[in-house]
Amino acid sequence: MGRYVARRLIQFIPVILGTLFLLHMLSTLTIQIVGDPVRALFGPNAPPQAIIEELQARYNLDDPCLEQTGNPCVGLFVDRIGQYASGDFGVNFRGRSVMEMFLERFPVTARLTVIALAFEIVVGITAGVLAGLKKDKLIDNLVRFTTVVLIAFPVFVFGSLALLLVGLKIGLPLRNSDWAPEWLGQMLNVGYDPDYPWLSLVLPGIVLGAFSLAAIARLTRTSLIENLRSDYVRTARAKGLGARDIVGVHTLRNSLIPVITYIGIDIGFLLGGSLVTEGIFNIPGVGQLVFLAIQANDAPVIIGVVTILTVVFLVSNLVVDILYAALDPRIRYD
Amino acid sequence: MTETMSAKSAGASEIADEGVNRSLWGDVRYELARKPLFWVSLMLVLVILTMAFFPQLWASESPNARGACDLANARGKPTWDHPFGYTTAGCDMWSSLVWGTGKSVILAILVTAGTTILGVLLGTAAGYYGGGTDTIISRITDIFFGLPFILGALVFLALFPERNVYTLTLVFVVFGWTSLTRVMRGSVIATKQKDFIDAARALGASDLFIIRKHVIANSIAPVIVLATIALGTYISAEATLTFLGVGYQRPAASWGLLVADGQTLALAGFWHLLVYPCAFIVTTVLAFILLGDVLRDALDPRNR
Amino acid sequence: MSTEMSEQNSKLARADGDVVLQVTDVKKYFPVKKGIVFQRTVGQVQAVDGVSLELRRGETLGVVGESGCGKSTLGRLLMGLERPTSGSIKLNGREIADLKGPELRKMRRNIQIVLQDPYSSLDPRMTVGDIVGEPYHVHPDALAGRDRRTTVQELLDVVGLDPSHVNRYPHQFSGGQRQRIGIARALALKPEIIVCDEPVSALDVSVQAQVVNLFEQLQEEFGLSYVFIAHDLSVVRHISDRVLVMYLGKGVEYGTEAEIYEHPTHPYTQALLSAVSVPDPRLRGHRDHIVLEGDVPSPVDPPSGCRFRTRCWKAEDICATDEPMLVTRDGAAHPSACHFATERDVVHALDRDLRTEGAHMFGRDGDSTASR
Amino acid sequence: MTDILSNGHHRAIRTPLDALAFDEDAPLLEVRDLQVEFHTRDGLAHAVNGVSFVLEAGETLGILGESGCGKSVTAQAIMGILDTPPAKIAGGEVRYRGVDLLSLDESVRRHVRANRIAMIFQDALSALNPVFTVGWQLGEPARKHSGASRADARRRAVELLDMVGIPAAKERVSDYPHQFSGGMRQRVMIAMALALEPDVIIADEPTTALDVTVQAQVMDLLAGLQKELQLGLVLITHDMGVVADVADKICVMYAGGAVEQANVYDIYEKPAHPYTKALLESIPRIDQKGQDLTVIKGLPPVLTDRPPGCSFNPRCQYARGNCAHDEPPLYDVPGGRKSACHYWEEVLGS
Repeated sequence: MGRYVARRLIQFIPVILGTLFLLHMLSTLTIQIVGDPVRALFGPNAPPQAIIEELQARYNLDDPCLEQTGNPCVGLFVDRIGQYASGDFGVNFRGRSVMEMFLERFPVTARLTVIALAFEIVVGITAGVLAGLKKDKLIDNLVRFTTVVLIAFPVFVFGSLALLLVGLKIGLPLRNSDWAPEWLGQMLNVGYDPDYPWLSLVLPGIVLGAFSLAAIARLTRTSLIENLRSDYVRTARAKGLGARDIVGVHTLRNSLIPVITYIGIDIGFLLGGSLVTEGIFNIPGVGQLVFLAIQANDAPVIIGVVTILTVVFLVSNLVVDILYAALDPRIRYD
Repeated sequence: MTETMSAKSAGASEIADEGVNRSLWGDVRYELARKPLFWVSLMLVLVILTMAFFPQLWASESPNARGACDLANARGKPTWDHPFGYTTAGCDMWSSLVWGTGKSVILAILVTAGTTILGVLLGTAAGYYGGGTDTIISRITDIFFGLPFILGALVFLALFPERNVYTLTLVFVVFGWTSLTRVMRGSVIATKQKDFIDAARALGASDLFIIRKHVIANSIAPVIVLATIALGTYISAEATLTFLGVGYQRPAASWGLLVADGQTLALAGFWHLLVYPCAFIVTTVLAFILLGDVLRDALDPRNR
Repeated sequence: MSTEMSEQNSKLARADGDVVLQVTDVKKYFPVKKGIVFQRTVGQVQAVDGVSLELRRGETLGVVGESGCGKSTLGRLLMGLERPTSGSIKLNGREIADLKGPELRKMRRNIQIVLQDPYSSLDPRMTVGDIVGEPYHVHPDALAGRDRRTTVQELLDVVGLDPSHVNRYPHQFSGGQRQRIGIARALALKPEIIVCDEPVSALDVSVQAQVVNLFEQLQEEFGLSYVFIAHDLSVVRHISDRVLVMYLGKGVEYGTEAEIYEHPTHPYTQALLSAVSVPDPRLRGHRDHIVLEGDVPSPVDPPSGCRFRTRCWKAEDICATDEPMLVTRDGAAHPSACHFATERDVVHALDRDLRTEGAHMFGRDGDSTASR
Repeated sequence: MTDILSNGHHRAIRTPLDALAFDEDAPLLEVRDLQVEFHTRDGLAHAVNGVSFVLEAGETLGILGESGCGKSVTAQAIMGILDTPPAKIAGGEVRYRGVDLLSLDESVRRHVRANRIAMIFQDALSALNPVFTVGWQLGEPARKHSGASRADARRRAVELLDMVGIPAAKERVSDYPHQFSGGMRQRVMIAMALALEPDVIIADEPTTALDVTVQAQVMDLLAGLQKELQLGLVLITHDMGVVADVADKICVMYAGGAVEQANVYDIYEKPAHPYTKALLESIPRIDQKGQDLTVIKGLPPVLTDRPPGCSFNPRCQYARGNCAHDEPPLYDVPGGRKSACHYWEEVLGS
């Protein structure tokens, strides 16, 4: 196991450097093609050249290689990696550190993601197991139908409808009523309430996790059905084990292996989805920061935050990979 | 039925399967034809495609036509004459949605075509040749995979001052080719291990001949399934990015923009501004996902 | 006994044919790569390590051994599917190991292959006609286009399939019939040699004989030479004129079918043959019974000297230091790679005048379990 | 070894088995007219069509047949591990010491498995769970059926590995299945079957996936244990050599039915069914050269579409007119044998 972790850690370095370089190269290329974002910020009423140059210097946009379309600007990338390593992910157009803004808002996003993950894992796996055990029965058809429909709902569609139908039509009367408990109303809140840092994120969390819930349920179902057909389940039955041991011990762990892999990919999806969810529910998280930056055309913030989120994604994928090895001995003794 | 063939000198009794002479694709067609879900999703997809390419068949008047919209009707609620109501710009909601179909669907088709071509080429090269070719392609795939789709697309679209179907397609293809490449690579590796590839090599067939005649035909099935489903998810992704403000720009009538418009106003009671565009998006995505699902079931050899 | 002798004589007569395939000291090493970011070679799987053999016209050469002994790699080398690390493979006197492009393709018309798995050796998306006709697509000069269809139908008839089934797909046929399709494809270019890699091991017992007989019949009809690679020693004996026994990438014993089966001298051959059961319960407990200990060592790090010494009951110090060559030693009639090669009959009952009542004894009294 | 097996504390725990009236004088295992059907897309398949046999302690019964003849389904039906649906046991009895297992409730029946009747599968790599250690899987029956503690179960696992000749059992007990070689894995399978000291072992092609020399090792081990523990062994295989080496009596199956049953010496000496006879003549022997292989023409029938009458008749050289419509019963043949052929006398005499 130790050797596997070490190997995985060493493999991680080129991937993260490669991904950051890709991000750098594509953004450089875009700037080279469409012109730098400082000018775009001001639009037609351009300020004096001196101010532009000062701003360009502040955002690292004064490098001459940015004028040469196709130049990968390796020097600039090396500088950037050095800055990233010291926690410097640039400043916004008003001069605030992106890292600072990120850290300020990250706890909210982290809570939202945890709620979404917990929801999708618990409900998704349960639904998948039920459907897999009762293949082609009513519950299976129900799960299959619901999940296909859920997958068809983009997060913003689901979020907008949830906000309208649940947050407003059900949640609001509950919060205004005398009889409903406070927590119930908060759970169905239309926005974030700092007094209820977890409860008020439940509805957005469910919205965020809905797509992946469907994917996890389907994956669990398929892999459970496949494992139930496997030879070692037949062996377990020949050993005289009961249904609980056969499903709970012998098949579940094997069936969860692909689900774990999916969760790794899913974290990237959740981070992207949090932009939409936080925008819709007006939650002061990292996603909203990007949401607002898009509207303000604040490119350095977008690039900075996406860079940090990418690092977060890659690191959580690493953790998932190690977890995967813990579940599957064939991987760790490779 | 497969085991009941006759052979002259082997002398097996001739058993009645004459006329049953289906190829594997023939089997797939037969499987599909028996499934009502296939017909439902296929019909939906056909309706959507005609809306995308011939919107005038479904709504005679384009909302872009002169005088088609009247601000006086803005946010007008559904009536008998206009059961879908009016948009915030005062256009008929139904024709806006129908004429907006093309924006989403054509983009999704272009992106799917682009990613499929790239995925098949790169995946085949990596899977068939292996070794250094595979290492390079796989590592590049890993690196692109390290950038989540929405986040990656967002950065570049935010930098583009002008976003149209071409720039969107480009960005989508750049961030979307990896999954199809991975699937194709895996599928090609599985096919390559089949003995008939060795048999063809033993005949002296060239790599290109083998790839053309054997490898692609036998590896493409999972790619077709995934591409069908991906088509749906690209529609969803376009709408999401447009909703976030980095997709299509006004005054284009795209579904994502209509939802963005409707989202705040729905809270104020104009529910039709939100629900109808949402219904169009969800139905379209659902149609492609269902079709992909049915195809997967039919193509999966384990189900035979 | 006398029939045996005459059998042998007829074989020897056949074995005088000219050599069509000559393999000399051929080796195939596969690199073992390890590495976290960059892969480097840390060792080599010595899949085939210095094998020599000869195949004469109209003769069948059996290659036997257990999984991992390198017999399939040897087959792939003969087919040009793998390039040898070193050594020479001569087809009709021409070196094929370094042929390229059009010359290599031309060579392949002379040597064809029949593969083990009747399910994966035929492209499921092609009709039988396309599969059997594929050789003519690859070698357009072999046959004019207009003759192809009739030729394909003739080939199907030759292997015992209904020629009217050209438009059917492989999944509509049974395992044995699919194997016949594979044989028809191999025959299409009128090769001199067919390499058969476990051609009947995936087939059911009652179908196996059909295919084995077909091979024999085709050999007679077209004067084919076979390299017959298999793990089923009984089938190999039935079909082969000459046999090579392989262990861990090396040929350990080489001789005529009678020499190998009736007079084996290498301990591994003896163990292998004694492990094969004979479908005759009266022989129970009356045959020499050698049980080897342990497993086959890894081909990445094979034992020094004689590769079989770690499981051999005869091993002495010299076996660890000196590698026994595959040569004919004093007192033996054929090559054997053992320092202590001595004959031992392991396929027949020990007491020739086997009494029927003795057969009812339970267990295996004749055991001489190998020990180190 | 016997020492290990006789520490009877595992059986001290009360199980639903104690309530069953096992008759120690009844045959160890008796199968009577077993019928198994499968519902498939192409129709109803009679996978097992009236198989009967008796097995006594210390006896080895070989069930011989080609793939698809129903021999594995028979084994799984006896064990009660068929997937139902699609399979359905349509009739017959499976009696263990006089008790009809088919009439038992699943909750009781599951205790019969492993405790009394255990099974060994062909492909040990896929029959063992890849994500648990071998020791954990070996100890599982003891933990679940006898309430052994984890430590006891592990100790038991080491004993079992020792018993089947796995070197360094103490260390290897915490290895995973993929770390064992093919032969060693099959030994683990055998150890697992023996975990609860059953009386009957059903081995389904236990050596088919192995190399010849390893095959010999495993068969030796199995035969040795069978003799030593006086087990009833049902050996299912297509290999006529293996059966000839170890079986006491043989049941030949074709297309779901038992076509011939006899003592091992009689059946090889003088088969009384054309199928058995043809099989024996169609395989090459290692101790002979130059015999012509008899070809059995054609293919075994598809189980959903069996020919009327005798299912072997389209391939049979003895077939007459009535074979195509009269299904032959299992005729009694002198010497306590049985043959499902109308013309068994002719076959026997030829």
